[in-house]
Amino acid sequence: MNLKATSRKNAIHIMVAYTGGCNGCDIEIVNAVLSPRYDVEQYRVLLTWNPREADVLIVSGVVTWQMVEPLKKIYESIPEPKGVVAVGACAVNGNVYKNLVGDIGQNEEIWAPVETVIPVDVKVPGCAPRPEDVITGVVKALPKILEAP
Amino acid sequence: MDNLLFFPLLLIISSVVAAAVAILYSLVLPGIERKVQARIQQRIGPPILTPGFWSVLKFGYKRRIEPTAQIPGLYKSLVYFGVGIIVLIFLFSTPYWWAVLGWGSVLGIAGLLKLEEVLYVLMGSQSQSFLSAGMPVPDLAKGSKHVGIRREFVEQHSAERALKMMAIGSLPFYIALLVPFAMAKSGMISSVVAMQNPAYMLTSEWWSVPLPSNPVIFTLPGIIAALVYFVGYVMLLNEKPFSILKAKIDLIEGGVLEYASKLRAYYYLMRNMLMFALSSIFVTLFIGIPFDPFMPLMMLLNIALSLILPVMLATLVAFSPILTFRQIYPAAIGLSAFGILALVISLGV
Amino acid sequence: MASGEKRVEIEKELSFGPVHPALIEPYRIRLFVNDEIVEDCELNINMAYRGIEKLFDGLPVERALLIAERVCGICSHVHAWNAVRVIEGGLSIVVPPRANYIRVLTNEMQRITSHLILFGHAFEVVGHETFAMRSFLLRESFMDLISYVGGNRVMPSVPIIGGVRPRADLTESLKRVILERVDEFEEKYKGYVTRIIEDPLVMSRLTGIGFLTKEDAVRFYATGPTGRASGWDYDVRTKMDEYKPFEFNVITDESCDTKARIVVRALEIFESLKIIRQVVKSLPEGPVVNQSWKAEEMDFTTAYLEAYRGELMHSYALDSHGRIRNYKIRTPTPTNLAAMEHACVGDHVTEAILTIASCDPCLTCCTRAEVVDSGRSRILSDFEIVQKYGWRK
Amino acid sequence: MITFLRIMLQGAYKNMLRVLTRADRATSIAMRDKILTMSVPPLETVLDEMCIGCAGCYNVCPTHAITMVPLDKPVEIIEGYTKTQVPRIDLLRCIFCLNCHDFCPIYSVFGEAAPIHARDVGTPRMTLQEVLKKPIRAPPEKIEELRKLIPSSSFSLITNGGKSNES
Ligand code: SF4
Ligand code: SF4
Ligand code: SF4
Ligand code: SF4
Ligand code: SF4
Ligand code: SF4
Ligand code: SF4
Ligand code: SF4
Repeated sequence: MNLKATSRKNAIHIMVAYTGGCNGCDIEIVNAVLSPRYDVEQYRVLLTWNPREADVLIVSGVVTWQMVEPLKKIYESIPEPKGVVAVGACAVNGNVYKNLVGDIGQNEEIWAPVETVIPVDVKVPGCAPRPEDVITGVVKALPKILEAP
Repeated sequence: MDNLLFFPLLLIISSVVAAAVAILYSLVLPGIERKVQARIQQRIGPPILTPGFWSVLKFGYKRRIEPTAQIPGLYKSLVYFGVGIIVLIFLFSTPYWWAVLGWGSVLGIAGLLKLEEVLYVLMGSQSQSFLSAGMPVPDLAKGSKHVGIRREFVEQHSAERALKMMAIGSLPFYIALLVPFAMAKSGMISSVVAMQNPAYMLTSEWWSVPLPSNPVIFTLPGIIAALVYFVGYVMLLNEKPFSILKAKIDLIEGGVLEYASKLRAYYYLMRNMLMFALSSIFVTLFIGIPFDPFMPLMMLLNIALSLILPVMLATLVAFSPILTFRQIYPAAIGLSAFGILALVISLGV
Repeated sequence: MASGEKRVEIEKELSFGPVHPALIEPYRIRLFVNDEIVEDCELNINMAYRGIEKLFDGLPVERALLIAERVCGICSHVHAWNAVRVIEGGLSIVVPPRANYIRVLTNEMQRITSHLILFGHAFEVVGHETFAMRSFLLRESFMDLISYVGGNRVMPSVPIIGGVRPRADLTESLKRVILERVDEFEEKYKGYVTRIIEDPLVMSRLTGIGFLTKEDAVRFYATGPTGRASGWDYDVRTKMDEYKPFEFNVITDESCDTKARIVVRALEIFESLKIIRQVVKSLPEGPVVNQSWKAEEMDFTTAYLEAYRGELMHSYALDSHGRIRNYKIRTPTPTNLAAMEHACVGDHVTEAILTIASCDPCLTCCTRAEVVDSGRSRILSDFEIVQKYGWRK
Repeated sequence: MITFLRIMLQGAYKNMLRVLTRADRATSIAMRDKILTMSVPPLETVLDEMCIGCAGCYNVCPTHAITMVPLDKPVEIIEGYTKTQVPRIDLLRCIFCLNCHDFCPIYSVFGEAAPIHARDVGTPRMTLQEVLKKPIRAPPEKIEELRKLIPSSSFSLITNGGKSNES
């Protein structure tokens, strides 16, 4: 492996964007980062809150109407190469908010899945996914970043 | 050094060696810092090279992206200035530069550091990340009592805080910096080292390790000043508890928010170098072991001792919250008082 | 909110969010500051609007209860529980006592995890990473227990109409595990809390900021620990039949500041541990679910419950097919919002954010009224609402 | 100040140990190994031994996340009834609504731990044969309603069992 890929593999900055899920996924992601039991840093993954620094964007939630623009903007601000991980059933397919509606027929308040707003590379199913699933998801996003020019 | 012909050549060689060693070493330091914190937090933590070396390298390989700033050109150049300033600060503390134009003096170091602090103010006022005021959300609620108020970017707020820190926060550091010079009754680094380590000034064998006979740190004013120096070190590095100018929870990262790819690599380089440079200067001034590229063993000793401050810093960061100005003002005043006390004692000695 | 009478000149506005390290979910804080002092604060919470109450309309009641759990991933159990309590109250469905005990058990376990999230979050905001991490580490033992009981860490879906899922029944070995873990946790947790309270640096950050007097707490209806930290002795649990068999204290604090809000929660965890022990030790035998009920027409019924952040209300009616009509949820945070906005006035910017965090804002649940139109906001006319959402039956 | 010093001294020893010897490290090494070898076990979904292959879950899933996979070797559960297929859940389409769980006969009728659940509901405490011998407690209208949902082959199994037990 060349130096470029090695350096990318050895330092992955993740950024988290919550786009209006129920909090469950958010907390599990935070758990993966902050709980010493999971500790993402040991996998060379570092948390950042600045899109300019990020490599992998983790998106959770259904992308509510008002979060569409911020989400696009965040995605644009991340310098190439970048990857997106959609975490949770909400981000993957809209969860119950999209697929289990009564009289309304269609829920127009949400834009789920995340794919409809920004390109998604890895999908992590689960409601909520376990922290180890989240970490595995980030690792799965790597090949795309490593191979990028 | 009596040969004037060789002097510029040796100066250049020594500078290149010193800068190269410093850059490489400073890329390892953040990893050690993070590892210590991680161990304290009962976790494994990143591999030592990840936060420093690999991160910087990776940012170097990222695609260029234009920062959002008032004057992008200026904003981008600030980080180069930063790296330059810190390399100079460091070089001035190495022996070959002591003789040049009087730069290797307290004035040279303090002046350049002040310049470095100004950079943060400039960065803050330039950067305009969308993360605060520019976020594309409809957030102006009807019925709001406040209409038409200037919306400020967090970076601008950071610049204001940086100004305040410049005015008072870093004061203790400069006072502590003065103490060894006061004890040597001279403004030059060479005399400070000569006072502590006369053997070093006399030897000319490259392999010898002349140990200091009476280091400043073992005197009463010395130890007080060393403690104040440490706290000032934390303040200058903008680390917790004095990271108010880039407090993550309100300002995210402050003025450096918009640096991306290569520029961010330089920013990290600048910060890491500062961490090492100030630490190495501490060893030179307070223990009397200079970073001498032509005496490898001496240099290694300096490097090893330079770990003290970063490790102390890591422990402090792990155990302290961010202080606000409510606590910083009294802390800075109290520390300055200690510094002045040390200064008075040292002048009396 | 407070500065309504005295007009202050405001120099500038700082706004944070909806993606920001201090927020665990999308909302926006607008702080109006002079120099560094907050003169007024506005919280805009509509970024998480999912239209959740509308989703319920027309769903069969069993289905709907699974959405109710998704209102929130922090207090999923209270929502699931309160949703079934509405129909159980309205149609007088008898719940076996063993089921009630298990519901209380899950509730208290999740209360502990929720309070520990607050510590984690608050200490992140204070800037103390180590304490935040320790809090998340302590939390893990209860996340494990919840997943042993419910099969999932976040959404255990324990309650169903008439009882709890058979899966959530406590076996003897599980009971033993719970008791062991509780003892183990209590010891570690005690050390953790003492360490925090003794830390002078952290305490200097927490004390003396974010005052919310008792009058204000009552005026804004700041429920839950936020109100109790201002000396308002109000806890729905004391009035609930489900909690009758258990002995516990309501923790209040008179000091009304940010520290009080943290301390009240810290002490509440000990009360929760007490309840958990009582549940496990005196768990009655018998079935865990009563399935002899039938969904039929039901008038509006309301149920109240003490969620981890305060009083929670669920209310709905059923039509003749057993479908849900006009679901309404009032979660604790909306009533706490005004209190938060009030409490952070007069503090330094960094401290104002801490004050907001100490009220445990958690807003995904409460965003229902939506601000439409980007740029300039306005309130929808009835006609527009009908156009957008259709008529309510 | 005194407390401050005490904390510092107490903590210094403990943390020195932590830094130097990794004392009381909390990171789960088992999990680390699983993640590093990319072998995190997937969510538990279908318990193949318990399922009777009635396809109730398949019919009820709102997002069509379930497919019925034919078994290599059909299993005869009780006399006259052979299980030929088991469901598989595509987790990327699943919305964790638990419809499948609530409609699965093994759960809803007998009140035992269910064989299918988008999350883990735990292992059943009885074997399938035992379960099938237990009396059915579902009201007749419900059974009628559910008759529409599942294939007639498996339905016959349940009504037969129910009638014989209820009388
Ligand atoms: S996937 Fe589930 S846990 Fe995650 S945000 Fe959506 S509803 Fe919440
Ligand atoms: S207040 Fe709302 S968002 Fe917060 S935990 Fe409760 S239901 Fe969830
Ligand atoms: S008016 Fe009531 S029912 Fe309608 S959206 Fe608002 S909170 Fe929900
Ligand atoms: S329902 Fe109440 S809290 Fe919500 S927007 Fe309307 S007035 Fe505000
Ligand atoms: S409903 Fe249950 S028994 Fe029937 S196929 Fe699905 S899992 Fe198997
Ligand atoms: S939980 Fe998943 S598989 Fe089961 S019915 Fe719902 S969507 Fe289908
Ligand atoms: S009656 Fe049919 S649908 Fe209902 S639980 Fe039994 S097998 Fe499933
Ligand atoms: S009501 Fe009917 S379909 Fe629903 S769980 Fe009970 S037996 Fe199954």
